Amino acid sequence: MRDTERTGTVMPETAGDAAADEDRAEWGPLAALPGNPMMWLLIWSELAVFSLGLIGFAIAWILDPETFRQSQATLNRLAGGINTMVLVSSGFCAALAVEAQSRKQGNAARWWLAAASLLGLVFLVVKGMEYADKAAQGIGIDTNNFYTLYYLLTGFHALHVVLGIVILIIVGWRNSLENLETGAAFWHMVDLIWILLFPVVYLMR
Amino acid sequence: MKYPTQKIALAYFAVAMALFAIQVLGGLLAGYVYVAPNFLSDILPFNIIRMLHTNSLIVWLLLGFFGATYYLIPEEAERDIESPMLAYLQLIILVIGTLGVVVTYVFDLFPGNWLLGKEGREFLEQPLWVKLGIVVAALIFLYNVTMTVLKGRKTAITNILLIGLWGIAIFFLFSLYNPGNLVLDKMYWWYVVHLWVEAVWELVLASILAFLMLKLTGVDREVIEKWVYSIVALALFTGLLGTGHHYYWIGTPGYWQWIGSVFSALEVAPFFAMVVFAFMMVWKGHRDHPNKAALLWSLGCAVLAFFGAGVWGFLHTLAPVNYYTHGTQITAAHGHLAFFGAYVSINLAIITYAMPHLLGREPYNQVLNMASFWVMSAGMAFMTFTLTFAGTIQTHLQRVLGEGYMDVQDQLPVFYWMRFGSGAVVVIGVLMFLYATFVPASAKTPQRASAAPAE
Amino acid sequence: MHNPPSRKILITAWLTLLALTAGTMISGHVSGGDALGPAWIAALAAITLFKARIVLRDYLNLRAASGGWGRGFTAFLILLLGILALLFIIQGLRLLPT
Amino acid sequence: MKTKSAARNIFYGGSLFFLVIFVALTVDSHLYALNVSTDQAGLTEAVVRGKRVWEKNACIDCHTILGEGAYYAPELGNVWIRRGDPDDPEVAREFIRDWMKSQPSGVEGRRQMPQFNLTDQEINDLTEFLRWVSTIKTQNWPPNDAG
Repeated sequence: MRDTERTGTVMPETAGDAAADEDRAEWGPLAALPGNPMMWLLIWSELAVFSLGLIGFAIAWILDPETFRQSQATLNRLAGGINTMVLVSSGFCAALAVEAQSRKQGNAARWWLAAASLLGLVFLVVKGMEYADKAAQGIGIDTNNFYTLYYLLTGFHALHVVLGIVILIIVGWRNSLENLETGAAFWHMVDLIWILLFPVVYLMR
Repeated sequence: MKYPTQKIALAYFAVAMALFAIQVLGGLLAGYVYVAPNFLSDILPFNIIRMLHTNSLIVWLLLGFFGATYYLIPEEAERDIESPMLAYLQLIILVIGTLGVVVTYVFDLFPGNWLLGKEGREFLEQPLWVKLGIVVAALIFLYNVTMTVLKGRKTAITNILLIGLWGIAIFFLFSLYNPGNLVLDKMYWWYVVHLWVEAVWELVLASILAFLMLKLTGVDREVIEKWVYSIVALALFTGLLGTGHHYYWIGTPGYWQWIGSVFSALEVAPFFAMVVFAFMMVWKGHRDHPNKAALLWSLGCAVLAFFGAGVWGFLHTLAPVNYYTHGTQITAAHGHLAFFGAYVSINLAIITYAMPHLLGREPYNQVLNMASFWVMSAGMAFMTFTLTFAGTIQTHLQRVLGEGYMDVQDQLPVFYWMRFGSGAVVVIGVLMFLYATFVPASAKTPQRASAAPAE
Repeated sequence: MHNPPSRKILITAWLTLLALTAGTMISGHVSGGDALGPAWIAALAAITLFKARIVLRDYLNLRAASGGWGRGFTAFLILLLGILALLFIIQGLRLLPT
Repeated sequence: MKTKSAARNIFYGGSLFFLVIFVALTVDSHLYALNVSTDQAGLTEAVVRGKRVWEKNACIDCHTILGEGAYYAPELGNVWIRRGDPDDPEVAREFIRDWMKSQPSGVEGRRQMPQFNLTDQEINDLTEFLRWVSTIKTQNWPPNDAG
């Protein structure tokens, strides 16, 4: 259907979309998801890792509530909240990029991707400031179990933000709709994981 | 057999099977020493037997992988192997190296010599000159197969196989690094051991399994390739950081307990995917391949790998559990079923599949071959159970109650006797397999035509 | 596939997410140090579930995905957040010997 | 881009991501081993020579050390503590020397340790190695002195 609407200005990669659609059918039920099915394998791996990590966090909390309560109180809850807003806004930009690409507005899509990446950087800066603050207090990953988990969970998530920005740049360059959906899917999952992580690690007590 | 150079595989498989026989006989001997400790203790101490048992396993599995590669690369790349001469040279180097290890250890030659002497790190016992020989052989091999693939058709199967083989060679280089600090030694030792068996070997396993499924079930290549990419992706996404489960108690930071627990808990996923894959393909397949035994081994491989590597691995991989079970017979139980299920079975599957083609015959001795699967698997499963029980008791008495190591061991002979019995069953199964594979039944005339549709 | 949600839906989703994040911060007593108590923990879990569903449904466009993916994810999230909230509530009520 | 090549690239990219994290954590662990968990100053030449004695006699194919090895003979990562006296380091040293010299026991039905015919120097080095290993911070493993 989209093929009939195609104009001459789109990137050559989009020419592959129709073939890609046929190709997708062989993925079985995975084909029903947006973006490349393999990306969903990565997304599930990540979701499983973070879910296990969060459940481990809650269990470790039960085993040593005093340490965890005191340590959690040193976190900057406001910064965590602000970062949540930054990330959901960034996800909004990524979703708009896909929407623009689906209307063949490749340039608009790139601008939205750039905005999404920029907000991702803002997230990293805020996160970096939190880490610097902890380091200044002499708190590290070995300080206690709470901080081990805090650094592992948020650090691993932050690395996903870094990877996500790289992916957004790649799909902005090779911007077929399929690729854009794939990159955005990863980005939204990074978003989703933070939405789960923030209340548990920063707030629940 | 479509390409003459596939014949190279025959030599590799033959040597591999000879070592397989030595390996299980060594295992049987070790199992006997467990129950009769004075047996041969002056001439062939336990540590030498154990070294032979584990090293012959590793070498024959690798030879099997190499043979499988030489067999399937021409068919996949639609091209003969670049240089058969180099392939045979590689085999000769590896055989000389293997003999070198055996002779050096059994006769205790060159003690302490930096080049010729024993290197005595678990699984990396080979003297330095053998290690260097292995590196040379690996370079020859990689050159040979990479050139073949580059000049031929590129498929997902060859692609993943090559990544796996390159990974094997690259991570083996860490065996040359042996610092004086034991903690660092152990850390990089796992770069070889873990990143082999729980990462790059899985790529080799998945690509051989994919090749077998392609040939045996007749399912479209497109479908199989998607499965195999999914499986290897899961294997590496979980297996790389899964190394953490070896970094709990060896002087590495505490955060590995979390990383190792979480990621290695998920290491079961690729094995589960492999089971689903194998059965789905057979179910969807429309081909009635004459080589039923190869199909049995392929399906058996997926299932036993799932239990041995997946389930038995998970049993003791969580750090709070591993704190008590680390270095007990539980590990031995897991190791036996994991290696048998994953890597022994895939080798026997490809050998069962390839031998009739290599010898230009119809599949023969099918029933005996299939019987050998059940005998070997039953023996190995029972061995796993006995060692799991022994390990559970050991964990409780030694790690929880604090009884002395030997006091605990003295309470376990009944399990070691049962393990010895199950080991004997495995050996019988192996002999059945070797007979079924190498000794022709009635001299049937080669009927290439009837086997041809299976290609 | 390839039918992303309209801009209007996305803007609504974004604004809802911002509002719910504010709700998260209030329920989680961003400025206070005390224990939250079961009600606020449950509220946090519920709000988080809503936020996650919006991301999945609108950002990730699972509303267009066939085959029950949306329901599957929701079930998974309910399970995960349920376990987490339960563990924190149990701890907060000191139902376990410590 | 076809989904298959995209799938391959995601496989490459994802694996690379995890590999990079793994290597980075290894670097951190390497530094941790040097600075925190092991006695770097006490890693004398005798200890390194002792490690070599340990290796060239393939001790690990019967024993375990820090839980790794064969499971045929006792854990030796903590043998210095198990057989020693916190007040008198010579006790463990004596024990190991006497033990090495008295093997094999020859007792029927008892697991046999070979006689390795180590020189006094080698026994000393090996003992130093085992002493050094016992000082490694192993997250409190093993659970008790039985190893």
